[in-house]
Amino acid sequence: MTTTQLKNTHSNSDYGSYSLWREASYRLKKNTMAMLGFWTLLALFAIAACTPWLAPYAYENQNLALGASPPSAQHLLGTDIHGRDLLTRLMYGSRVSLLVGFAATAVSLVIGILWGTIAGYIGGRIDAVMMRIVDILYALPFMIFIILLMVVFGRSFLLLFLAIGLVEWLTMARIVRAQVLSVRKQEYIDAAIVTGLAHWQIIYRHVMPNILGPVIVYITLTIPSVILLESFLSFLGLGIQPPQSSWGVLISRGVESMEEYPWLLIFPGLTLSITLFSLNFLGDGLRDALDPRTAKN
Amino acid sequence: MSLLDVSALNIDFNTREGVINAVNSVSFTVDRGETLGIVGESGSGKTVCCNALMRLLPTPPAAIKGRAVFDGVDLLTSSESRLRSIRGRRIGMIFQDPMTALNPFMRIGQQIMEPLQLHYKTPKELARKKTLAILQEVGIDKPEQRLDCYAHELSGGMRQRVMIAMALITEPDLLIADEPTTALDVTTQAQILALLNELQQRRNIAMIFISHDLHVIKKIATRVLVLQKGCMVEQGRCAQVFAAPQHDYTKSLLDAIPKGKKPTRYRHEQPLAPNFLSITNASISFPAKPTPNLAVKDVSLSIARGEILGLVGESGCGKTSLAQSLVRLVDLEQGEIKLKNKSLTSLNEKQLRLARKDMQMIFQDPFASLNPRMSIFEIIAEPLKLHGLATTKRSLNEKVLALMCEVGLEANWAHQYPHQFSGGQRQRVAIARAIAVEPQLIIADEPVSALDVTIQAQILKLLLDLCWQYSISMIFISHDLAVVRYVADRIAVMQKGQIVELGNTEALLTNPQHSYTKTLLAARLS
Amino acid sequence: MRLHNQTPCPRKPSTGTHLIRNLKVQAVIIKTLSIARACLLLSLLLLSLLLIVSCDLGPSNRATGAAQQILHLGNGTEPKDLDPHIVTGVTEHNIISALLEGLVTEHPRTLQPEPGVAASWSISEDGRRYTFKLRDNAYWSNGDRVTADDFLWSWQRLLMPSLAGEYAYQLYPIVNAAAFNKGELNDFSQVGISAPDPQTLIINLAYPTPYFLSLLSHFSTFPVHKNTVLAHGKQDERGTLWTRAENFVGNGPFVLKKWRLNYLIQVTKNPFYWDQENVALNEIRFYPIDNAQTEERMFRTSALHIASSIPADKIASYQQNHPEKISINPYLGTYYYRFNVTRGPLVDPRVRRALSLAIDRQMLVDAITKGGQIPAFSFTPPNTQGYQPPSGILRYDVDLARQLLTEAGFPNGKGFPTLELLYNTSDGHRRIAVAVQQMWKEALNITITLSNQDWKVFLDRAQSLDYDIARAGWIGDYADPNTFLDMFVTNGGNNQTGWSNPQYDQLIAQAATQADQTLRYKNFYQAEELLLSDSPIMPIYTYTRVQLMHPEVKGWLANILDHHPYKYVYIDPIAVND
Amino acid sequence: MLKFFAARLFQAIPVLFVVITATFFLVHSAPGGPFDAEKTLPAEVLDNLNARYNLDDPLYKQYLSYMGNLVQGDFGPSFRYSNRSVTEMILTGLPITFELALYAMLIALIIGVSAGIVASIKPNTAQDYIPMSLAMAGICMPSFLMGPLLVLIFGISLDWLPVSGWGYAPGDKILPAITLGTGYAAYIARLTRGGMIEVLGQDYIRTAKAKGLPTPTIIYRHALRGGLAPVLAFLGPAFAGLLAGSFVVETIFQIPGLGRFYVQAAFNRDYTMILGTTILLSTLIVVFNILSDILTVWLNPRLTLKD
Repeated sequence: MTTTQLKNTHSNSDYGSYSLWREASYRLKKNTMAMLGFWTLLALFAIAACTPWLAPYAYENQNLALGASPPSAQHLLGTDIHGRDLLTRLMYGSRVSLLVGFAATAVSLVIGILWGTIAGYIGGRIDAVMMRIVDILYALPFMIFIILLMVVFGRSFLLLFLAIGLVEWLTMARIVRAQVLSVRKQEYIDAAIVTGLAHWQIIYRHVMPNILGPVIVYITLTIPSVILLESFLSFLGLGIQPPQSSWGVLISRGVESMEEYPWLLIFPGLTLSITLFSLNFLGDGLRDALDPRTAKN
Repeated sequence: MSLLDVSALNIDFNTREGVINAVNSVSFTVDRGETLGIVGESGSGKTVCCNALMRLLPTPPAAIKGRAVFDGVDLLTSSESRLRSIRGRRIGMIFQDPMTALNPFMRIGQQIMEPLQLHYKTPKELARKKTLAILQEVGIDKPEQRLDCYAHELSGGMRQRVMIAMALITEPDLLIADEPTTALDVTTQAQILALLNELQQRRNIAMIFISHDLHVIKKIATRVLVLQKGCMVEQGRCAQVFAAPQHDYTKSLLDAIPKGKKPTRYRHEQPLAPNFLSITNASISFPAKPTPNLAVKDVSLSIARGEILGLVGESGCGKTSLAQSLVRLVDLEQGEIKLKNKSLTSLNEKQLRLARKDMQMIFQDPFASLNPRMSIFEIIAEPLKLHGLATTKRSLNEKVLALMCEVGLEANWAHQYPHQFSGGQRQRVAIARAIAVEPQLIIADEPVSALDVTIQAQILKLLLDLCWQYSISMIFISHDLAVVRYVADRIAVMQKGQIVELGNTEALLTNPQHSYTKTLLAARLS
Repeated sequence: MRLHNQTPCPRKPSTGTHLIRNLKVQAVIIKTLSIARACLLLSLLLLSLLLIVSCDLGPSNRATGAAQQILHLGNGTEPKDLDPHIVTGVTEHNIISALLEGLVTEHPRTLQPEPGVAASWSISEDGRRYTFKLRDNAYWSNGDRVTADDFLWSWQRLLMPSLAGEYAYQLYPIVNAAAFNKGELNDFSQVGISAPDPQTLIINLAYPTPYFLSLLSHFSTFPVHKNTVLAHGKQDERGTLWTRAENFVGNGPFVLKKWRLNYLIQVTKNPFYWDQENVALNEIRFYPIDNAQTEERMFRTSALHIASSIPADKIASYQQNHPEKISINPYLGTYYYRFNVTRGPLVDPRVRRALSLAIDRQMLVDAITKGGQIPAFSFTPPNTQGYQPPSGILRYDVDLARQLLTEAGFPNGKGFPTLELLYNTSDGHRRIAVAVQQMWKEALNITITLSNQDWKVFLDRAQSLDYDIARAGWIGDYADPNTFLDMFVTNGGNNQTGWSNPQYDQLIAQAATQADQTLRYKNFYQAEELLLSDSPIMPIYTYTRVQLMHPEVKGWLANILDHHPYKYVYIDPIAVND
Repeated sequence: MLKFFAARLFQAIPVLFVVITATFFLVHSAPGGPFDAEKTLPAEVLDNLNARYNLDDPLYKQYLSYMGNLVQGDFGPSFRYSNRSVTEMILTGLPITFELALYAMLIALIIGVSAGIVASIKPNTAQDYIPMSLAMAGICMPSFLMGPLLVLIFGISLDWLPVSGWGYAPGDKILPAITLGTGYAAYIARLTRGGMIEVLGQDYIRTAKAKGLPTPTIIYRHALRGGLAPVLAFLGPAFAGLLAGSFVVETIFQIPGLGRFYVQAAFNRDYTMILGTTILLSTLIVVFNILSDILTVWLNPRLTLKD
């Protein structure tokens, strides 16, 4: 058992490159449902990105005389009460909804993970104080808060991300904290301390990868709820303004006239559902892929 | 006709990687009043075999073939309801780890009487009476009080007694005991074995006793069956097999038992530095109400460079706390620890990180101490990168592979994850991680207690080799005197947070002074 | 066989009694049930529970209403209070007009003054002195007589500055009323009201007010029961408990029986009401419903006789399928946009007029509002008590609009800054704004952004002129052009455009003191001409009342104020055919 | 346990204090006052109104007097509903919302737990995928869509149930409770599935099987208590969430609950009412979190209450 002997056989292969992420992507690729979800989402993103070239009509074009008309050859998904093409509006809406859904969730993710990890890892008094701050923010009247935000900063798309992110990070922080608390007790964290790793290194290298599972699942639930929350904020005036549209806005408009013009609800609802299921499959797949232990079954 | 007649039992697992054969054409019989010992390394198919008899394996992925006729009923093909009327009623089962095998949410009384109520519709009062009686029988005192306890409120030995009581309460014809003593202390182990022996004889039941520990099998079994990789390699009367093993594997199993003295070693002419590590008046306490719980009381020790000190004691005696305080995972309440005459206790965060290069720790549980989301390569490379021992990618690669080779891991496993390894292999990874930074001191906290005997021997040998080769000092913590005897130069015996006896290995073992040391010795070596 | 004997089976029925066997069988059944089946059972159980409950839905409100003369009404939002001197809203009016009665009531269709508490009245030659004779059979619901002193005391209450009654200005035509209300005068006896005897009330006006009688049918001039009010607080105290169901004493055709916050207000027939034999309804139930969708569903399932609103999208389907249940009637109100004349290009009246000319009002009401609204080309609704506003100044004329915009320096919209259209959060306002935005874009090639705000923020911004263009609506308090046109006098509280025209102010002031109706209307006409050509506002449509009503409700007659004196309303059981 | 409860409540005092203070200044700094209306009030009238409700005092004085009254248990008068006190309004709205939330929670638990158990028994089969897809649909279906949909089906098409009201006609509580409960049922189903799969893999389930217990007994007696732990942790915050989030359902079904008051108060700038409901809701959040903790400990004998 000499080292030289091994060197000859194996020095060419670079084992350092076998990282968790590479492994995970490999495993993910073998998961059909997850990949289906992934490609569906990618397609949605692609459509959203190319909407200005793909859309059959201009999104603000009205034809009041046409009114709300059911799907036809000219308007594949029908038109809304202003006589605007629903397909076009869905496509433009996806730009807003996907951007808001993913970006605002990202904001909440960053804040939530930072906050939750710090609180859970340090523990003790700092944890208590940080979590009480979360409690306080939970309790504040959200609507007044939004109205004030609007009055102080005016309407802006950026503010929308911020407002949603600021609300959603609270739950994220709680979930992350609970996970960190349980990971923190594992022996491999002790092992990492003994190795001589600094705390931030431990958090980054040992804690983070092990809390990803529940966080990913929560993200897949957060994105659709953020997409719907956007419509509420737009309703309050913080979000997008007509003639722009978003899935959430289209759905809530669709509900108002679901008996008269059902297509105005069905198509946006279907779009959101497809997104949701894709996200869910991708999320579950990602969670499994990131856990080397599940690879066997 | 035997009570249980197993013939040509074959078990396959269908996995993504393909079909894995776990048990290959195993046949045996068990009669009333006899104990069949099944022995083999972990992974040899012992447990799978017994779970298959009770149809406790999920199918799929398992595919079971063969016959297992119990009193005229083929357990493998009988209807679900027929099977349920046998399980727990005519065949009792005892599992390895009573902590996890008992429902943590149910009072133990309820759990024990459950089979009675289920199979015989025994009224509650009567069931309670019977439960009390059986608790008494398995040696639990004040059974009335224990009835309403939860599993976690009992000690390990008591929990195993509860398991036994639960298996025996329906007066089964066959008892299957799957490593019932492995998770227990030596002293408790001896008690449980004696109890099982006695109960079996008194009730004249058949027993299948599974263990990897030949000592135990030797003590309890009438006949023995040796399994290797799912195949039967030897079967025969116990005395016969132990006296004259036929198969090589059986011989290797017998040889693996660490017995006797520490092997000869490369000798240093003299210890490099006599006071390499010194602990003075260390006390550790954990906050508890009403008074803090003192885990370690006023302990002083010192170790020379290159010396291996064994720290022995029952679980809960403070060994682990002491070990953790050495690497500052736990802070001392009082006292001082000096490494090479530098105080460790007064270091700040940054100095401490640097100092950690010199001392590493190997943890008891190789399953919990490796990050499940890091590959073996990453785990071993981490300390190397951290302490700047490998600066280029190439040198890192080489060093990790060299370390893996040194601890006996194949290089092409480098990109695999901890869960893909056996306990012994994992412990090798942990050792590789510990020696990666070329430490001068290793603290090994029960490094082999979770491992099979054969593996134990390999790991112990590896540790010894490394210590000798690099003049590493080691504090070796264990509850197993045989193991400690095999590695340690000196032994410290700990009881209730204090060191009760300290001396050279052979001197201490041959001539123990303290009564506690004597009990420990008696439990193991008798 | 042997197997069977060897393995005693506990489930084999023993020789025990039938009962025990049954119990055992039951136990077996329960135990052998798989979880999936148990869940199925559970959901079946839930469903059957649902069915059991639903079998006993009972007769609908409509059915019981017809049998017992109980009217179920959707009534907008929860009333703030039922104190006629404090509240201001339509929902409160609907309830208060059942509970209290003023000197004068209204004809259910023409809204002409009819005798109320006052049996008769006379007006002096110069139109400045009104003498009311109170009827001798007018009682409070506790049996007390209604006297002239009640009115004196009530009007004093309304005018007391410390009460801060928002509708106190309704009495401003009375001599010194304004001064007393503003705190410039402390002696109420100097205000032009007097009660020489319990059945006579004399009112002296500061100037002839042709619509004064219609003011007296407004709820703010209704009397309140002095002793009841004083029993729960001071004369000028707001928010005391006298308006609660258990305390309320009124003189209207109904008495307050129950008031469940945010859910129901129930009034029953008042046995002391002077005209009680002509009151057909036994009970009215007002439901505060702030969601039009919910209200329509309640109407559809016969929980309501009358729904006060209907979602715009449903109008067409009702007109097609149930024309007998939907009614659309003109309403004394105008939906319009304000221009902030102090800002940017809107300073130029040509720009404002161009904007106003460029929108197709007919298309808006046909495609968006759908409630039969009338395109508005003047601020005052056509035929307001005989007044015809000027026509022709505003019309749909894109060419002229473009020309005006070019004259103002923005040929084809070039260089026209992006303006913001402010509206308060509401689906209806949004729909109109979206359409108008696009009309301006297409006709004038200018870009307008939309901005919706929470109601209170919207009010704040409108009042502080912090907007470019803002949505607005005005419902007349009484049937007279004055309620519309006096808004736009310089610094008028509801002007909120920054617009000011001395000539306009003068014309409105002249009309106020003008006793002659023709001359008065001429003044208004001239003033409105100024208003329309200068265009600080852009009228869009004249409101209509779109209402759902089941056909068995009779006596609920259409009029421009949407007032429906309940004593004329009844339910015809024969007409219930649902 | 009482001691634990008291200690935790005591801890909540500073949280509540900050919430009240922040909300007070938040609502007072929002534009628009409680008396703004479409028809502008004459300045004198507005002054009189403000004087009556002490709104003309400097803000810090208003704050001090509010806190002073609050300590004595007085939430003040409602600014909008002039003859009602905030306490009275809360007392009329809270029991209704509480009842609604309770039913919704029961429905969510029944549906969610059974779906989760069904899915967990055979993970990654149709028996798992179907209930879990339904759960996803439940999560994705917002109540503003679920409510009208249920009403159209059960209220109007089938004519089985009333479409509005609360305790006024028989069966009128069913649809709102289902509407409010389904979203939570979906979450509970996912949590149950996860927890049960974890527990069903434990050794003590194998022990139970070895005793000869049939599957239903194993699930009910041995697995459920452990498997529901994540659900229990979720219950406290979820119940508080139900109370605070009942606005949409209350509006759709015309229920006079607290949720509607809360949102109306925000739109109306009914300062005292906003503060009153905020205080109440945050107290409820605190209390339900504590209760959920206690429940978790009570059901898991290995845990003890520590503060």
